[in-house]
Amino acid sequence: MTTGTITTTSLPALAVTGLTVRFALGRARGRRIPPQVHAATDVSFDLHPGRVLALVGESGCGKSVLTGALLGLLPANATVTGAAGLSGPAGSLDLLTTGRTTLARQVRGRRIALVPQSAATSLTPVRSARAQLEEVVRELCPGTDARVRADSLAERVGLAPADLDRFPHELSGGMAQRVAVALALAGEPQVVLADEPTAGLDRPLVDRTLGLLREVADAGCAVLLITHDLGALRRVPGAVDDVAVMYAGRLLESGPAADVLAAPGHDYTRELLAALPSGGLVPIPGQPPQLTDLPAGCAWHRRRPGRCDGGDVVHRTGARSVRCRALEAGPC
Amino acid sequence: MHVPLRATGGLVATAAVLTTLSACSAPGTASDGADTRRLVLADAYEPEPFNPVGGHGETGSSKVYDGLVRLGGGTGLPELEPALATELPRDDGTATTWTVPLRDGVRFSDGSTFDAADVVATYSAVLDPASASPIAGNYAMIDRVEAVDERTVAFRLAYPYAPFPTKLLLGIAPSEALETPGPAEESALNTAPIGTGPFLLSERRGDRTVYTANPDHWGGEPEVRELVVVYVPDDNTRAQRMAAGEFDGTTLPPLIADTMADAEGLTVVGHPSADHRSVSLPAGDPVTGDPAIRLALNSAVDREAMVTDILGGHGTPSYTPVPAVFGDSHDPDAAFRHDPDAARARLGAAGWVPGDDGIRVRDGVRAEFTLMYFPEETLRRDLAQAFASDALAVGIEVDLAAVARPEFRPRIPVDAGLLGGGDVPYDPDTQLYAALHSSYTRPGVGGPFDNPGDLADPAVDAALDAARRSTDPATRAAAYRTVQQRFVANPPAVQLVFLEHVYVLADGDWAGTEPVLEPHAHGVSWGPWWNLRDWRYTG
Amino acid sequence: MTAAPPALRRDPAPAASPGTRATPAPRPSRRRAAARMAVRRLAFAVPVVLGVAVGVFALAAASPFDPLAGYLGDRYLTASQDVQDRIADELGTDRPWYLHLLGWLGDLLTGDLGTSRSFGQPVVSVVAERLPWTMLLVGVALVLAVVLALVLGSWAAARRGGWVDRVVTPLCLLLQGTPPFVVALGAVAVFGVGLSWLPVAGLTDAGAALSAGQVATHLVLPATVLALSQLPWLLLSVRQSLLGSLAEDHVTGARSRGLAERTVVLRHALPTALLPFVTVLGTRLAELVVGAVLVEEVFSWPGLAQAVVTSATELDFPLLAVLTLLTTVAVLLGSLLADVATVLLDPRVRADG
Amino acid sequence: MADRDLRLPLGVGVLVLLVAYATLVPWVAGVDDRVTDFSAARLAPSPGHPFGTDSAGRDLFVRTAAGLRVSLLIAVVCAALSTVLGAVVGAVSAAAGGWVDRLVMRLVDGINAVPHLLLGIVLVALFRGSLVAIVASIALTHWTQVARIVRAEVLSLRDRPHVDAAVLGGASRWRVVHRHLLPAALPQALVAAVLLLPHAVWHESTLSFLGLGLPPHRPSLGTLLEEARSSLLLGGWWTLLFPALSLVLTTLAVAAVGSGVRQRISAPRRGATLR
Repeated sequence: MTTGTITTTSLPALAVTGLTVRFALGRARGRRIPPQVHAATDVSFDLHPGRVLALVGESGCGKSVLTGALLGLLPANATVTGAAGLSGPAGSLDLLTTGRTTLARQVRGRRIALVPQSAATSLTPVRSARAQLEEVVRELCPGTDARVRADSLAERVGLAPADLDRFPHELSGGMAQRVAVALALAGEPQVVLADEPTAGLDRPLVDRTLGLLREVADAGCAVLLITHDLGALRRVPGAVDDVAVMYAGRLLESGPAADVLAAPGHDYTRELLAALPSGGLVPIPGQPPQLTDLPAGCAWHRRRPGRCDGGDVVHRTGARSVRCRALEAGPC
Repeated sequence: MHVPLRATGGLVATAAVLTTLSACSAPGTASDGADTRRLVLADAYEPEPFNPVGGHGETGSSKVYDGLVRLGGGTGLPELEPALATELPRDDGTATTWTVPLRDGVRFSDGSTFDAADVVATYSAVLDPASASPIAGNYAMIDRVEAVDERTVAFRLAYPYAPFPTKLLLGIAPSEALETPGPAEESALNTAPIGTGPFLLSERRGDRTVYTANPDHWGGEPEVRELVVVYVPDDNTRAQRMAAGEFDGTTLPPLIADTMADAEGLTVVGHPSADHRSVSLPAGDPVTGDPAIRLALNSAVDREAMVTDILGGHGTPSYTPVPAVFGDSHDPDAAFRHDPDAARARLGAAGWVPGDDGIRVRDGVRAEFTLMYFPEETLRRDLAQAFASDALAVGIEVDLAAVARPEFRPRIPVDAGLLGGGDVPYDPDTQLYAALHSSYTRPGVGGPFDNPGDLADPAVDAALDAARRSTDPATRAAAYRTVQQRFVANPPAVQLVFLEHVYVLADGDWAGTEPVLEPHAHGVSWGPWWNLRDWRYTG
Repeated sequence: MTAAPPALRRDPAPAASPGTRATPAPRPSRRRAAARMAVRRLAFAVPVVLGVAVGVFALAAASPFDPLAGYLGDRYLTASQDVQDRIADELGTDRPWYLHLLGWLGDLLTGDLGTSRSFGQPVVSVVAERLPWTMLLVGVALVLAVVLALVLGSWAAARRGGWVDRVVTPLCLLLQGTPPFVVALGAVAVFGVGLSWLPVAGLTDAGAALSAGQVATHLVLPATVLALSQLPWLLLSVRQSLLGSLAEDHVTGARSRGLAERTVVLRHALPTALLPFVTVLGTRLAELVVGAVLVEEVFSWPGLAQAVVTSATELDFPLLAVLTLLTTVAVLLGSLLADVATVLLDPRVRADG
Repeated sequence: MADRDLRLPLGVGVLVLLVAYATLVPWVAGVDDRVTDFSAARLAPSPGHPFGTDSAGRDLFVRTAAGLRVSLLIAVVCAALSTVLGAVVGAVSAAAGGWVDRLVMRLVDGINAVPHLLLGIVLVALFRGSLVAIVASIALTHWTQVARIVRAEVLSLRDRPHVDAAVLGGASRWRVVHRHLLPAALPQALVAAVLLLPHAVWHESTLSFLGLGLPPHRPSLGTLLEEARSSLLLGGWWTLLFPALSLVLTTLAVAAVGSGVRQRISAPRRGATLR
């Protein structure tokens, strides 16, 4: 059941502005600062209740780092700057500056939930799915009957209660994915971050997972879908509301899905779509950038010189925004 | 499925309980709550089997048997008192026939009456080869034992034997138990003794033996109602538990006992003994058999240092097997002086020339021999090490060898041994005869520990036999003095020390203990508790 | 493990897809598989135990040990030659050793284990009297070691570099270098002689009745020392495997679900870390027995392990042979239990793995 | 935690110190430990006697060194014997393969089933008092680990190209084992030997402590600690402290060296065989 018309001007559940993540490799010896991995640079986007934002890009472009940064799960050698304002009935706070304990006690699972990348390995192998689901229910919503709630969650994600009694290694890829979603929904979060939920699934399962996330969004959650499967977005219209394209740690383009997919504003998006089977399988020349030595300006400019002005300025027109401007006519 | 984490929580609780439980209850004292008429003693040795024919209580120390006579207290050579006999045995003037009148109205613990038949049965069983009794040799002088009547026994000896009364300390077992001849160690008496003694054996399990007072003992029921003897072999453990107040008394090596001298509530008691330690010098070995080496060793050894440093003063130097307590029989001049230089001079004169490593050599033979000792006895180990060190100082190398008891026997004629002596010290004859008489060098006569130095000196033999047969104390004393002078002239062994047996006693509500000359035996059957039957409760 | 009642399987809702894998093996089969493994391991154990028995008897035959000396003990020094010969043929000690072994094995089956000279009673009663005390000591020590390993190991891993980690880990390295009897001596020196807080010997205070309180106070030092002698290997193994599993995906997954850190460590990281711990526990059992021998000797705890030392020093062959076999069986059983526990604990492992 | 590669230099340093102490001190002091002076028994550590004196008045600084020397000597001999025995058995069973290999492995499992010390106690109890028995009791129970390591090494090397080449060149199986496989397995065997040392030191000192090893008057870490048991009661804590300290330091140093060497040996190897 979708809730009325979605206006982009309603207050965003999560507003991420200027999110930058650096990983220090090795230890600083003497004066020489250690090499750094520019995992994400100046990433900004908003998640609105009821809408699904798809974050797309080649693998290794720093997408998964975002979920870790937002939930404070990055390893010790990471430094995160920028702001991520979470607002809602339970009060607003900045994810990047709150302490670890508040993140653990009030945010994770309760207000922001994660559907991890490889669902099977994110479950403890020696405990059944039911035990882990009921545990989350008992922890997040004390007082409810864990067994009943677990079964209803299972129903909601399309699992038979008996399937919950299996061990993680006895679950199929699809089933594990659905258990992960059930776990995410257990605490009725405001925001759901899904990190490559469709990786490794066959086509009907991918479509069904996207449908599931759609239902979650329609139930009022703000959903971030991280994927490299552009084809699926095209194949299942309406699965996502907005799209953001990421390359070498930077957002190159974002805007309503239909517009971006139909008329990509940035040359890279155009080439991405062209590389799809539906777009004629045109390979993108050059090599994906190494995140350790990125140029200051627009990394795409170095890989495809002459296709954009190399500037690092975000041009915003209406709901769409593009970084740097194409040399020929039309937005870069 | 929850992994046993909840179980680990439970385990943590039990571990915590255990530790708190222990922290609050300090070690209990021996007599908390138990009947105060009760004594708990710790012994270093397990009690030997209880069959008198097997040697139990040969010197009158048994708690469950009575001998015809028993020892009187006092510091010197103890007098004998009548026990099951009504008066001391009388001889027929030639010391060959001894008649002993017996006490009437005495009953064994199984209710049977005590009479002459029991005495005859006991001594006959000792002499009977079928019993294979290890103490048979000590009673070889008895030819026949007869019951003159219900209340009198006559001992017919093969030859006159003046000190015969000391042979009547042996505990008397009921004739009914000795009817079937057979090896002494297989008799039922070993584990279920039937005696007339002041105590009854009530429990014998694992590490503890419990005696209870015999209500109808002919000498009256002892005031000590219950005696518990716990077997704690390790000296250190015994000392720690004694210090912690777990026992009423125990026997300890002298140095460890001295550490408790100033502890409040504990007193250290020393009893004189004829128990001596010596190093046997096999005659067959070219080094230990050589008279010069033997005499040199006797002057090289510093006996006074051993007494003060190793025994902590609890003992006296021993030059011959005869302790000073034997009075006239002891010859004070038969002694050695600690004089390493004299020893070196004597060795040099005898042709033992020091080699480049300081060890003397003669005709290609190095002055070196092996000294065996029992590894588990720290006292013998320290004496052996001190002996080896003193010998080295004069150029004789002594290689120490820790040899367990089973392997000890075959090596006695070959290697020197750190031996103990003075098993029956109540007459010079039992102290010297088996140790020095040449008849004990022949195979099959006595055991390996008799005359280990293979002394074959006609003069010694003659003196020993004369002393044994004479009834005149002066003649006997003179003969024994001659034996000591011959011993000092060509010593078959290096006598080291006479031990003072040391005991630690917890102050209690008891009186009645008195010193006594103790034999080589060890353990709490002796010590202050040897006359437990006479103790009076003053609590 | 709560096996869910076999719910009626609804016709799959459109969204649910039939499981693509074969239906999972029903849970009890793992128990049957573990049982099968246990039987195979026991079958393997019989030849090993027999081999040890043959080894011990062959060694005895090849050694200067004279069973007669064992039988006669001190009297061996004084008994005359004919007495020895009589007893020799009576005991049959002059038969070849393998006949002796067969005879002994025959007696073993009928429960007659021969008489122990050093304890002056049949071997059976020595075992019956002393085995419970060894079981108590080893049991409490094992529990103490496991609990300490789990608690301290997890604490040191969860708070890596924290004060627990900085104290416990070097202490474990030091303890690994210290043989059990040195740890025991140290304990006696400090607690027994020095502070005399705790009794250092025996089962109860002498003369005192056998009460739980007495035994407990006397059990504290030996059990703690025995636990400490095995703790380092166990603790470091828990710490190591826990550190490893803390970095794994399923732990980050658990954290992302908003579970409290304690729950994440204890219910998600520790269970997977337990599996290698159980196998290490299995391998340490032989050392635990060795530790028991030394601890019982120093604290004169009247257990079977101390009987090993007594029977060795006094050359009491019947008892020594039985104790050797008993220990071998105990160790084999221990490692079997550890493997079975691993199979039961870890659903992923196939039984014959 | 100390950085991993710090353990090797630290271990070697401590070990060199200990070996120097064990060999030089008795030689320099020139004191004959058969000389006793019971009047100087159990003196507390003092400038004259840095480690105090033992129950027979001998200086513990020298006596501990002599004890350490004996224990180390026995340990090295046992480790060497075990390694040789283990290497030979391991190599033979790997090379022979088939039922020989299975038989040997069953034997190895059998020996490992019985706690090593217990086997040692039985052996030493039967062959009472002979040094050979003590060495045998340690060597005969510790070769199994070496055998297992060498066997694994030989098995992994057996199908390597240079071995096939040798076989093709007409070399007999045993020559291959002798000239190619064993030398290749040597480093691993050496590491196993070094790691055996702590066990051997423990084993000897435990046997002596139980009164089954070296005779009490002979210096060794075990006999010194056994003696400490009685001196402890008379307040002689130093008779326990210094021998125990040298035993623990030796064990830790050798273990550190062993694991350090293994880490060095296996590291490049792993890089080299980038299959």
